[in-house]
Amino acid sequence: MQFFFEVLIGGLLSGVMYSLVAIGFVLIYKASGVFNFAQGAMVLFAALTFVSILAKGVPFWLALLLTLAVMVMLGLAIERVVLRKLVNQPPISLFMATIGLSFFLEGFGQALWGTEVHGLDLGITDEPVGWLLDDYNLSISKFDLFAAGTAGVLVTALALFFNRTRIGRALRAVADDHQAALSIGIPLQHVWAIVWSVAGLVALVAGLLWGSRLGVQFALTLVVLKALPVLILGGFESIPGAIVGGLIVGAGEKLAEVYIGPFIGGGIENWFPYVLALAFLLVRPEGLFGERHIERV
Amino acid sequence: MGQAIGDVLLKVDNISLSFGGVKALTNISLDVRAHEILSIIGPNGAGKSSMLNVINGVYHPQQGSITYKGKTRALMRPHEAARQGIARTFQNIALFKGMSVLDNIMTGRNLKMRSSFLSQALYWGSAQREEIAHRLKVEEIIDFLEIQPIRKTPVGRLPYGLQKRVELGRALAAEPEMLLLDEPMAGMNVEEKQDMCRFILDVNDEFGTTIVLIEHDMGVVMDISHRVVVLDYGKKIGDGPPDKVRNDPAVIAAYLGTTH
Amino acid sequence: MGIAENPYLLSVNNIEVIYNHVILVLKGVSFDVHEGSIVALLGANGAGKTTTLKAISNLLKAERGEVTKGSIEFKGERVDVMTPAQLVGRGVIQVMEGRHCFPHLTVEENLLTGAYTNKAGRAAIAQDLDKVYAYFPRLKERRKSLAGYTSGGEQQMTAIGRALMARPRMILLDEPSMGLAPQIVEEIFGIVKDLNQRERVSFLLAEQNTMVALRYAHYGYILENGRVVMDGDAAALAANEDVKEFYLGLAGEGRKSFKDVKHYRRRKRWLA
Amino acid sequence: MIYREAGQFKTSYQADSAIFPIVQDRYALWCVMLVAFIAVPLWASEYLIGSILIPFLILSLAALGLNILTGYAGLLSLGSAAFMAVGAFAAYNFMLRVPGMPLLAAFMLAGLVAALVGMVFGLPSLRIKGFYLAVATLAAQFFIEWALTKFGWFSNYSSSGVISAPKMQVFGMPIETPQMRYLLTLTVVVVLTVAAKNMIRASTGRAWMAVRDMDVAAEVIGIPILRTKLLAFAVSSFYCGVAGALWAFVFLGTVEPQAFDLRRSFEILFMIIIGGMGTVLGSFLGAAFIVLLPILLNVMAGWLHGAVSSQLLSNIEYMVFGALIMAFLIVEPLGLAQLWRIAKEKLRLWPFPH
Amino acid sequence: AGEQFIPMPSYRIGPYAAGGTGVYGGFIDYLNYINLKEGGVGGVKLTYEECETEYKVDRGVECYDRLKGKGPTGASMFNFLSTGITYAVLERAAQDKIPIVSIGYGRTDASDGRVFPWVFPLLTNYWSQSTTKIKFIGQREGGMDKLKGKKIANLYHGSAYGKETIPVLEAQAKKYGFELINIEVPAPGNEQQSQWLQIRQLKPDWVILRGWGVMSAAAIKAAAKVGFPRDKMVGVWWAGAEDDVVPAGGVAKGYIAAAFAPSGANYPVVQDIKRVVYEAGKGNMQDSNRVGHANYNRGVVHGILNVEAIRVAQTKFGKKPLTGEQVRWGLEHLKIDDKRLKELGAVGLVPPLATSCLDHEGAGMVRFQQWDGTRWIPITDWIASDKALVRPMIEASAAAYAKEKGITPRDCSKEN
Ligand SMILES: Nc1ncnc2c1ncn2[C@@H]1O[C@H](COP(=O)(O)OP(=O)(O)OP(=O)(O)O)[C@@H](O)[C@H]1O
Ligand SMILES: Nc1ncnc2c1ncn2[C@@H]1O[C@H](COP(=O)(O)OP(=O)(O)OP(=O)(O)O)[C@@H](O)[C@H]1O
Ligand SMILES: CC(C)C[C@H](N)C(=O)O
Ligand SMILES: [Mg+2]
Ligand SMILES: [Mg+2]
Repeated sequence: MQFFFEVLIGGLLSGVMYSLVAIGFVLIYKASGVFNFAQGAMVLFAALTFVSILAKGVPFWLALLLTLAVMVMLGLAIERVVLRKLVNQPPISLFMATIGLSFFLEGFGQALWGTEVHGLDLGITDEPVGWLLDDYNLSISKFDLFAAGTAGVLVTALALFFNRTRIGRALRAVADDHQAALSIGIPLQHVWAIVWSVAGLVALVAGLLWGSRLGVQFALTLVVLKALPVLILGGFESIPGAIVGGLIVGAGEKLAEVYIGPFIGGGIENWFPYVLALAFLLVRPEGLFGERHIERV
Repeated sequence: MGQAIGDVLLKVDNISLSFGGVKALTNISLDVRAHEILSIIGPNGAGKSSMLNVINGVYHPQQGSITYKGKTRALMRPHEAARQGIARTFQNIALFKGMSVLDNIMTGRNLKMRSSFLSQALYWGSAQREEIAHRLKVEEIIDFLEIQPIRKTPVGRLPYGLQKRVELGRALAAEPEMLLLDEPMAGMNVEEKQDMCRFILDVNDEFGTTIVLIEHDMGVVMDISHRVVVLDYGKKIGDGPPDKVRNDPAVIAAYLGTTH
Repeated sequence: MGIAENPYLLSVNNIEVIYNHVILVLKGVSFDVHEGSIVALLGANGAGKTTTLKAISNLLKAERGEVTKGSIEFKGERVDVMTPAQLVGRGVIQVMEGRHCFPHLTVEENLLTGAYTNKAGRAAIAQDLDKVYAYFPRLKERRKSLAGYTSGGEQQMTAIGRALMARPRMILLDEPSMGLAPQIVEEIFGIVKDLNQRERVSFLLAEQNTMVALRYAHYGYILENGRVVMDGDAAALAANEDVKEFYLGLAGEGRKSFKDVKHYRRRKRWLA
Repeated sequence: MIYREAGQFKTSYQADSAIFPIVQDRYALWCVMLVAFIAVPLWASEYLIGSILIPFLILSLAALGLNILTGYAGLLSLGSAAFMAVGAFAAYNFMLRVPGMPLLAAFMLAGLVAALVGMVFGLPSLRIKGFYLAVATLAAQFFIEWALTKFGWFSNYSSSGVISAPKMQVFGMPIETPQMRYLLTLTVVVVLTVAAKNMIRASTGRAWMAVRDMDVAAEVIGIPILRTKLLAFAVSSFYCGVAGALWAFVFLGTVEPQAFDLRRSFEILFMIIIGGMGTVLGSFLGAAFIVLLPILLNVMAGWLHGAVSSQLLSNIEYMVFGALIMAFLIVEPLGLAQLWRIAKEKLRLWPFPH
Repeated sequence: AGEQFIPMPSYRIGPYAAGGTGVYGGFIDYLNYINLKEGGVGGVKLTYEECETEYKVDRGVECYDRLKGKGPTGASMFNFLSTGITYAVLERAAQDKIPIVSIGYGRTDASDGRVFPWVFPLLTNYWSQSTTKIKFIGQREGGMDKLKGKKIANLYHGSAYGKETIPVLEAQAKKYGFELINIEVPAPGNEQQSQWLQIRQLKPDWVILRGWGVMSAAAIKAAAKVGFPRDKMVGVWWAGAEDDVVPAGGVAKGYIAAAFAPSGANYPVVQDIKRVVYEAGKGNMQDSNRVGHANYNRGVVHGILNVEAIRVAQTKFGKKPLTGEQVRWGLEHLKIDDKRLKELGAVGLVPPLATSCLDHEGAGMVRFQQWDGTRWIPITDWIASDKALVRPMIEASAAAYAKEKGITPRDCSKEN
């Protein structure tokens, strides 16, 4: 039983790590109806920028600030150079543009900062919480708890920002119909610039946490694969959905790997979350908290 | 008039339909007779479009029954309705945007096409013959609707009015027995409305197609329908020949305002 | 009334519009809207009315359309350098053809998005909302429904109401009457007149319902095939024989029944 | 005014529904075919044939398959590489386990197996739409990759998981030289492309497009939605399957499941978006863009050899590639095929501006 | 006189760029070093051209075709640093008569030179290396007999590469009586929570890490998280570079990995490269701090073996640009003993080796090194593989291949 809880809690906590990446997707999807393929590249780019600035001897907080500034500038540049020209185009075209963007960022980041792999130490050890381990023999990582806390704060802040300000409503309007949003004076360019900057911030947070776990290296872009089922399960438009989806995916895949895996040969974590998400979708085709697809004639 | 108005072709009985708290239709009964032109009128949100959606199975009423060609059922299914000869156009144009006018109208005939997809892949024998036979039929419709010059244009580029015409063409391609038209003349000027009326009358006249029409232009409704049904807030408040309906005080109060 | 002496609010000078680099739609269109006037833009399907309005509101770019010649000025300022949002900021708003509500927002949220540029504060916005509900009681009943699930007419009302929420100085109305029940059409034009007279809002309206449009407009232009073929005071246009026949459906004495239209008709004189 | 259709009158609907109704297009196509079937094998270098044209053709075929599903039937798929894998491993096992199995028959059967698998994963498409549907196909992607690695039977218990193609022959002709391999690929691709064109212009294709553009309306017209979607999945997977078999047998000669990973699926998706969704030509143009451009950039980078550090150069290649994708989309969001169409339209009007 | 062309199908972008830039950097530096110091090999200047493969098989094949004909005599030999590409060009290379050198990876049964005359998995193949890991563990436990009853977990990458050593480990488990637990990590391996919870549950004595890319660092991190001692983890050489442990940070201290070319900048040859190449400003590494790192040294070893093969071949064919076929002879007659290693300044960096028609592996030896938190420290001398176990398996596999492909193996007694 103790092992079960360990797996369950561990799973829930790693799920939160997936959510951190998924939130970045949600933001951009909410604001433009576009699936941002470049989110992984942004995570890499942010982390790479941060460690490289740090390596130049800049103090931690200043480096964080500088990186944030870089991400905001990146968001502005993306809006200006790419998105602005693609208003009102089919989502698939915008999707493709983000693919181009991801190639560009991957090349740019590594051209700028090099290909070597960096370690990143945030000062929080990835070790079990002592008293839990001693008293209950439960191995729960401090780092995971920290990550969960960070994700919680991020989600709350974003949810407040988007639900309490008129920007939130404007975002949903933009995602529904670019042209109509333009027609009533929603400045699409500002909205997009803001959202991409915030997505850059989220990428930075995800990049720091994942980077300190995996090291800052190209493989950071691959964490996206873990975020996709989360996104689908939670619903593309919902920030809380990203969290709940993450918890379900995290717990589900770990339990499955440990308890089902041995019977079919193990290593099922790659496809299991997708099958899980698929099962959910058959019941709710728009994910847990996603918007209903309106189809009328 | 070409064909005399016949027996009841479609009968809806005591239909109720609601969405969450919104009652779109409440206890509606009405019948449609073969070869007639029946108009449904009523204020916005009265449930007119919903009625059409119930008839051809897009909406499933919570209560009531539908009798079509003598067969009674609780609800219709869209493809079944199509197979039984019910075709329609939509209030918000529902053309296939990525396809040309010709292809859109050709899809109207898909139901009648038989060749297997393998023979289509080879484009050999029956597939080719069938394609050409149906194309001939579609060209007749194109001629009838006077849209020859735009045959190959993608429908997304067409002005609104022409799109409505193409949609009518697609419905006609199925050679329906019953045609449901949802505001076919919205957004048209008088001249274009005249054209549309002519098409509707001709179809009714030559092929004896039964027509159920939703329209807000009272001039059109009163001129071309045999019978008018009035809905208000999901209830039926009037049913009869145009002249009777036009002077019905309840209808005037709810919808017409002044007599037209 | 002397509207013709008012200064120009909007002037469109000889514009040409091309879609997708190849499709030439407007072939030199010019007209003016005086401050405080209602101008009707009439014409058959595909004449270019919508294109003209979008050229003004700068929504054309989003459709890969481009004004390749001529100029558009609003209060003497060139419009082509402005974004649609800036134009809305200057009081020009367009109600797009074909409703274009935000389907996943409720009716009320749709209306509130219209107030995005309105800096007047919450109370003022609430007041405006009440005003719109007073114009369209039907919307008040349906305010909690997702716009995507409302009827065609309800969506049209939402779209118009949404534009009013921006407190515009000039409204570009594209086919406002489409899909609306007759008494609502009258009401909408009543609102137009009301706003025009009381708040001096100017209107440029593209409308197929010529009869109603000419009843309320001061001045009208008729567009055919991307060109202005006729213009004049509304009353004068309404009296024109051709307009009577082709746009009002009146032939000689009174209205001709839709049942009796001939299969072969006389072609428009100016097209011959 | 070289390119125009004036004066070309069609006297039958058959002529009008031909694949290329305009004469100049037909001539151009015949020229391309002549070059492809005769000039290339005679004169092109082995490098061009063996490592540029063959993979280009095979990926075009896969892109065509995906285009049928995504471009024509509107069903987004991120699992096309998995279906290629199914095709490759199915062909391998047919050749291995059925004595005397003819190569082309093995390819066909491999395609059919892939089609079957595709249909299974296509079932959820009735309920799940858009980007959400991508999940079903991602499940296919990861599950198939996993299964092929997991169960040794598929690779005949090869210790490295890599399968390698047997000696190939078609109608008694050995397929060994790059030229022969090229001609085999070309023939398969041309035949399947013509078949695709035929399906698309017939009722099947119209049903797909109708479902894509508005499935509620399609249903009202009487198009059976599920059957249409499943057929799209089947045909698409068939094409991908055959492409996978060609990839394993004719191009590489060996293959492992990882060759058909998610990256490959994305690559194929990029091809159809860049090339143009819902156009056959787009599949080829897109494949050319995605396959050839990086190679071209790499060759060009080679000229700078020594001047710039090779690491920087590789990264710049990537950046340029990404930037070009974005640039093309900004110029024409509907893809290269649309760009081509517009160019033709301009040419038709030329020398008059409009 | 003349130029000897060595193609460089490198990968400097993508998930594995860190390895690619290090190895090809060291490789290219060594070639330049020979050119600068000796004016080439026997007066023949070494030239190269890079081609970006992105570690993709199809791009690799394209690079092969693009580069195979360059230089006056064509490509001398190909080093792809990718098993997948090596497989894909196997038959082409035999046809084109160009040797494929795969140091430490590639097709294991190609060690049997009778069936695979054109392929050279030099130094060690995967199976040999796997046996040395068990030998190493035995050493640590104080004798192979102490392995009895021990539990060894094999944590492997969820790919064919990862699974490849399972049969060998199973054979050894039987032979030595230890319990083998196979645990798969789904690719790419950035999440290993459940695997390590299982390990915590099962409490193995040792964990063999058959990692690749990001999986290795993630494994070390996860081990720390569940408190599994890092000095009981033995990685494959692909999991034994700085780039594999640095990302794990401090917790990687104590982790052990195999190496056919250990890390360290103190080998005379590396020092010499620094002096000759870098001081002349001709270094290939963007970051010269990485000179002497594991990946870099692997590249230097590639350079040494490639150059030695050419040198040997020149003794037979003369000091002129050689064809691939001639270089192949050199590869098959490599004899690098301690004396030669000393001359090369590579004692301890490269194991002594001798290739032959029968044996294309040549050595089969690896060393083990341990991460001390900042550097890799060699902790063993060269450990030989269990040839008696591996060789028959190789021959069986090669024979099966020969049968499938209809190849008649060479008769090595007739070769000179
Ligand atoms: N799918 C649906 N979900 C929720 N409510 C719906 C749905 N369809 C229709 N309604 C509601 O039912 C009522 C009737 O709608 P319907 O579309 O039938 O009206 P209508 O008479 O066609 O009006 P109009 O003339 O404006 O088109 C409306 O209030 C509408 O909001
Ligand atoms: N996005 C577009 N791309 C290409 N052509 C277009 C586009 N939008 C409109 N057109 C073409 O421009 C012409 C004018 O269209 P417009 O919509 O301006 O006409 P309209 O007068 O508003 O007609 P309606 O009364 O039907 O609304 C039409 O022929 C139409 O086909
Ligand atoms: C706007 C909607 C009420 C239109 C409806 N979908 C129809 O039947 O045409
Ligand atoms: Mg309606
Ligand atoms: Mg219009």
